[in-house]
Amino acid sequence: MSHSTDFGPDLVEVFGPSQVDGGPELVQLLTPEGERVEHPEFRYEPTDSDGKPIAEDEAIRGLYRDMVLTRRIDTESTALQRHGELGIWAQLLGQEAAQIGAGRALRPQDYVFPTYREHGVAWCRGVDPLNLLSLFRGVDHGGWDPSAHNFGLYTIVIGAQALHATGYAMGMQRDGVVGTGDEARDAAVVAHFGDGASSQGDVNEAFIFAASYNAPVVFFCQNNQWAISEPIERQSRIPLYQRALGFGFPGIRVDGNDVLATYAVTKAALQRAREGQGPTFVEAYTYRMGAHTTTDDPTRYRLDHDVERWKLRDPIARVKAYLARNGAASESFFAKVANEADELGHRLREGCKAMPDPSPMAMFDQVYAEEPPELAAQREGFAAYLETFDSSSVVEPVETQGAGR
Amino acid sequence: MSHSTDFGPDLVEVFGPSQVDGGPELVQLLTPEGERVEHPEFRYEPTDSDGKPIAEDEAIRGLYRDMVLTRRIDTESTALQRHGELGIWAQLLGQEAAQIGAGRALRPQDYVFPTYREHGVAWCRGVDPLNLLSLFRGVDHGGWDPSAHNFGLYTIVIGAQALHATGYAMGMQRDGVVGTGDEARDAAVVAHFGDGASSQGDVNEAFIFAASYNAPVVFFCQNNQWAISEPIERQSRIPLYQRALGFGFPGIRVDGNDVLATYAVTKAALQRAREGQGPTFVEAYTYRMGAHTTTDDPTRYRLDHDVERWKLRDPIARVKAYLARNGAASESFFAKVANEADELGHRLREGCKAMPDPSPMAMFDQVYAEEPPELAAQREGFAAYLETFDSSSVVEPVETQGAGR
Amino acid sequence: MSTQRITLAKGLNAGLRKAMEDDPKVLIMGEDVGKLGGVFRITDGLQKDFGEDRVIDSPLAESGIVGTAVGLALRGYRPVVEIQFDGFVYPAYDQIVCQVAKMRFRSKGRNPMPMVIRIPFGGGIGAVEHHSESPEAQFAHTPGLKVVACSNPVDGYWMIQQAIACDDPVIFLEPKRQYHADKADLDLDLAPDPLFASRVVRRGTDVTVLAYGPTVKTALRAAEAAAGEGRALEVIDLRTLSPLDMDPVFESVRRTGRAVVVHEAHVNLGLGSELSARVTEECFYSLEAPVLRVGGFDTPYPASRIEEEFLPDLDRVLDAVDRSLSF
Amino acid sequence: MSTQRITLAKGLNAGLRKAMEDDPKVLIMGEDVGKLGGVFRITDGLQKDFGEDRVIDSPLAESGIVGTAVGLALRGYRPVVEIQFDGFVYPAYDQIVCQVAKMRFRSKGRNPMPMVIRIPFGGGIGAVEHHSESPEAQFAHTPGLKVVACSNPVDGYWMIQQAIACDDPVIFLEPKRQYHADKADLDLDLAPDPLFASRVVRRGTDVTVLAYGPTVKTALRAAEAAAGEGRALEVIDLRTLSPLDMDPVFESVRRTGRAVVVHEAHVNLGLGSELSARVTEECFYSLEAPVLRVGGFDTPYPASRIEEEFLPDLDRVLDAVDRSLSF
Ligand SMILES: Cc1ncc(C[n+]2csc(CCOP(=O)(O)OP(=O)(O)O)c2C)c(N)n1
Ligand SMILES: Cc1ncc(C[n+]2csc(CCOP(=O)(O)OP(=O)(O)O)c2C)c(N)n1
Ligand SMILES: [Mg+2]
Ligand SMILES: [Mg+2]
Repeated sequence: MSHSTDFGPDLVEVFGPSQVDGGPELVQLLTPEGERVEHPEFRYEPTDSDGKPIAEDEAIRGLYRDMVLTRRIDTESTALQRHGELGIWAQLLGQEAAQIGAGRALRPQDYVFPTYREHGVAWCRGVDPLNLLSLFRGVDHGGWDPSAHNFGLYTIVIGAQALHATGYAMGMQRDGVVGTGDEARDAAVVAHFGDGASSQGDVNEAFIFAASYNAPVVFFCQNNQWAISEPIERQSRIPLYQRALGFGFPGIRVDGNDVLATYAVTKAALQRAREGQGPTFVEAYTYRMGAHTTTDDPTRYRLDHDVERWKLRDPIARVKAYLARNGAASESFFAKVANEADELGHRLREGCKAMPDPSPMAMFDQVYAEEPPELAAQREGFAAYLETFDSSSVVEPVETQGAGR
Repeated sequence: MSHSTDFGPDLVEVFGPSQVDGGPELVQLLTPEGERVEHPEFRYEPTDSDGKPIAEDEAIRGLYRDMVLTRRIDTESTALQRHGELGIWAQLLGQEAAQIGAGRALRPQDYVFPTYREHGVAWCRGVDPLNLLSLFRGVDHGGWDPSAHNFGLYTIVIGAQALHATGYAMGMQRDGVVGTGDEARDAAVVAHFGDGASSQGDVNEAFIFAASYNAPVVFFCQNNQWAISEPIERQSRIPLYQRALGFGFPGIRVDGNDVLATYAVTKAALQRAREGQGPTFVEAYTYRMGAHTTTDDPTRYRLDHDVERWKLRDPIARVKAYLARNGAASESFFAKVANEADELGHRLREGCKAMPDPSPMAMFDQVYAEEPPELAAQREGFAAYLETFDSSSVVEPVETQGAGR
Repeated sequence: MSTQRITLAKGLNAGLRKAMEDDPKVLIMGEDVGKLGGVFRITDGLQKDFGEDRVIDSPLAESGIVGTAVGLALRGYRPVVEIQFDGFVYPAYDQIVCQVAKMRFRSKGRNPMPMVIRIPFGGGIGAVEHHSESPEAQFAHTPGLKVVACSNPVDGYWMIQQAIACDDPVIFLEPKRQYHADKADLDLDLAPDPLFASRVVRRGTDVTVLAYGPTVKTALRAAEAAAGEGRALEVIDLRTLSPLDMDPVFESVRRTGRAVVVHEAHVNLGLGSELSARVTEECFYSLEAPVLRVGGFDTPYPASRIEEEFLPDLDRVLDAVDRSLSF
Repeated sequence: MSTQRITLAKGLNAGLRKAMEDDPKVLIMGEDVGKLGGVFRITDGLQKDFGEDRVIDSPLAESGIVGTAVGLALRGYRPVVEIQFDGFVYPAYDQIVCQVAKMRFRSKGRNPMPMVIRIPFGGGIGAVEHHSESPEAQFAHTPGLKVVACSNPVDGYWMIQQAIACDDPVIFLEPKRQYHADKADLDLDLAPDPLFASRVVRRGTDVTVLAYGPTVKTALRAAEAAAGEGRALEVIDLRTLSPLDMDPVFESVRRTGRAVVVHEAHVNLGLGSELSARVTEECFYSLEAPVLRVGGFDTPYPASRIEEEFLPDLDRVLDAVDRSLSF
């Protein structure tokens, strides 16, 4: 045999301990200690959602507030699940910066395809958190109007939405809202998914379609290191952002616990897409601090020690440290935000408990635009059947005192 | 906005005219003119199937013979289809070197998962070409015994076999026949597929599983530039071999019309797999000289001019030129091979025409290991039903005079 | 004169063209639908006339095609997806069953999913494996989808337009064996039947034969042959498989007292089982015999040299008619 | 004493363990089946005891799992695949329907496909979308696959072992709502029923109720309630959905003259349609009423707050029994 078996690097070991802190390629603008750092390619240059520059500290205070409120949505919902008010809840603890950074980089005309965990992005898009709760409570499959917020419904089948996002972006191309040079018009799409999802055929096909048509879509992957109990190493043996290279578009790994960096990188990727330069893969390197969902028990498969280490990289703490250390926010600002969070918590608790159950008859609604006679007959038959019981308590929406079904 | 939108190369244009001859990364050991060239990493070092070195010219004569006979299988089958003896035929014209190079690099213990076009590999594995014809004639779904040849059945659903190959390779790992250092024992798998197939979720998932488990599988992609009417640019905007980089294993582009280079590269990749170093992606850069199948009309979608240019890169002509120019084969050798090809052609024609139709009752066979009573009843019912006709002409296998059904 | 003699392939092609002219939001997507015009040439010439943005050659990935079509539909387009052969729809199954079918429901009507998924289906063309399947039952079982099958050139022309105009996702089955077979007169002045309606295509009094797609022709030929023996079969072209349009069926069976269903799909859990169940529920006291089913056997589709034995043919239909009459 | 009181989850876990002990070729594959023991803990402890080579945590890709399982089966292994929830089997649909189901047939028996695909199925656990589906009809329609559903802990223990020992691919449906519900006595000295056999679980004379998986319990509770009103329902646990074991069903319906089928899957083209068709074909003159079907409505599975209204319950079964008796 010739020497030629060693024609490639042995990549099995590439994904090793060096990756624990994200590796050298990690884009970071704010350290875990709350210190601003420079990056040769990305700068934090905040704008409002129409692209007008805003003052840095004001913007960072806004991001802080977003993250605190998002975390409150999360902890409150977790508590509501514990109290039997929600059937399940998918926690985002630890991923606030990734989501707020990505969410605040959007323009109104952009469109977002979330997974089931993008509560922070939903927040940025103006979706009432109660609309998220209704899904996890089992009241509906998603309560908001996607086109009112340019924020699609949560998608539970892993990876399916990556293709929807790509198709939607192809639609934008056909609508002539890509690469026109008109900032108020040019639009792009963000597809959210997780590290586990990167293994699904659909996600990889989305890369292919997006590359083939040069579609204006940002693939925003929150690598929170876990797909339920499976570590990222099961899905990829090299840093995940490099997946994009195989499909011919750029991939970037950003510190997903750094809201400034995530904002900057996502914004650049979106801008690139809007300008007609095609797709980008953004790997937001972060950590799922909580369980997969409220029904999961992560102590079965991961070490406390890991979680503890990631606590030191908390996305909110570092922004607070920055704001405090630089006198960019006063105590009263922090108190006000804390207060707001309490109010939000209260609203969620009350709103959730007061949420009426749907009418059983709702299951017959919107199956079709044009209801077939056979389904109409089932609807009528069931209504008549319900009539044979005490109809007042079943057919009409009722307020319940808990989700203890 | 910062400068950061240009954080990646604009890759849209990467796959451009520079790729027409395979680009600089193409591994080549024999030029279209039949001249041997050196490559820094790969050398042509022929061995027999047990790994024992054999004389170069003898080996190259063998490859020449393989390619000529494979081409004859192809042209003869195309003719048989034209005469109504086959329902359809998938032509390999132009891909002989890719297939023979890959096929001859195998050891007996290796296993191959083909598409529907790997007639040359089948040849190397000792599959009787008549067994291929029975499939395209509609007599069965594949007539050979996969385990007798370590050559799986043709797979028609694009890409499905890439996963089978990966799973089979995982089985080899579990059987302890990978990386033992025993050359006679260590084994690997080859998964064949086309450029179009590279877009299927299954193929990309196969990359993921193979990388994740470091499975001993060589992904051998014949990039013949076309997926029916769609050019490679629709599937990838960068050279296809680079796909592997995104999954963390090596990719190599080899001149698929150069049998020596294909042999050398495949062998190295197989060796790497057998030694436990995991998967490799080999892109055999070639061209589908014929139609997609005999029912296709390529004049609808491609230029004669392209085909003409590729004729100059004919895989057989260059080996013949090499052998002749260097006195490595005599006129009588070429005549003998031509003669063998004629004999093979004759055998195929006669064998195909003499092929009996299956009994209609065969459709009830081997649906299950344990036939359920309801299927047994259908079988019996149908047999009885056939009895009501002139049973002699229907139930028993009959020889037919053409495929004109 | 508005009458032309056309094949099914031509009818579909003309219908697609008309739909694209009528509505700029209509897109065609699929493998080889562009320059090649599809392997069956159903989209012939459309890319040339409507451009690559509206007739989209896709990468070779069915889930990708349907999944991006979902996105396009969310953006307000009306994608018409071509699946190259019945046997290749399965990689897209998840997108069809979990996304296309449920999008409207899940979104409380806010995200309609007007999409047509065209599938050349059925056997009899001497093809290799996976090119002759009949997957309709799997889609008909899925709420949120509508499933129709055309059987002739005129229906092909109208039904494809109606399907595209429909705001619900429609699985549109085309009997590939008929594409280039019989011609029929398309008279543009004749108003078409509604899309979701079955149609009595031959009147009769003895046995009701239910068919769709490729087996309508088989049923009609059987009726012809039976007539020679003095038996009057009524043949119904179901046309819509989900929802089923049962009223004409019930009406017929109440008259004949007997029904035979003919499809190429496997008998077990094929459309015939649902038709049998419903006819029995509704016409219990009218039935002189159980509904009998003639279909593909419960084996994988066999090699093409024996496919005609697998497929229901005139003789097997007549055999079932006999069994029904002598029950 | 060889008797233990176990849940369905425990029965399956013990059965899997036994199968792995008995045959070193048995492998378990799926998402989270290793350290976590599966989201329902059915594979709890198995990776610890049999190692990572035999209990394989897979990348998050169902087609990949089943597709590599095909390869492992070709190499002589007996993979037992866990699909995490019913609604996530569809990405693997192509591999199951086109490869797993057809491999033996295509290869003339040379490539057997001994594989078990375990699917927790059905609703009633208050879950979000896609976690409560009943996809059995789609698999039962596919020749080459066998489909079974267990309904109780003892069957769970035996049936999973029998399915693994079976040389045909088996879709193995587990009523997830029962996993941790009722316990039952597993007596290892009692020989199990064969895998492909239905079983009369309650004797009765008035109406035959056919159920499987989660609805067996519903049917038994309905029978209990009906008994209070003086009606004797016979309940059959079908256990095997493909092939169906019809003889006990025919025998029963010939006695009762009436049948009601109960499943969670959508009524349209659900198992009930096939059962209705066959019972009517076979017991035509014994039937006093058409076979009635109680199932999930022909709507997508609704939000969990109203899922109990979607699912057949005791009242709807009794309602159908009433309608059958008063037909
Ligand atoms: C097709 C499919 N398979 C399996 C599941 C079950 N499941 C839900 S979440 C999850 C893990 C997802 O991991 P990742 O993509 O990393 O996202 P994360 O949950 O970490 O945000 C799995 C396996 C699913 N929802 N869809
Ligand atoms: C899943 C699937 N979709 C579509 C087809 C129809 N089809 C057969 S071959 C082919 C093109 C394949 O192209 P490529 O992978 O490049 O292989 P080649 O034919 O060029 O060898 C297509 C689309 C198929 N067989 N399977
Ligand atoms: Mg994750
Ligand atoms: Mg090709």
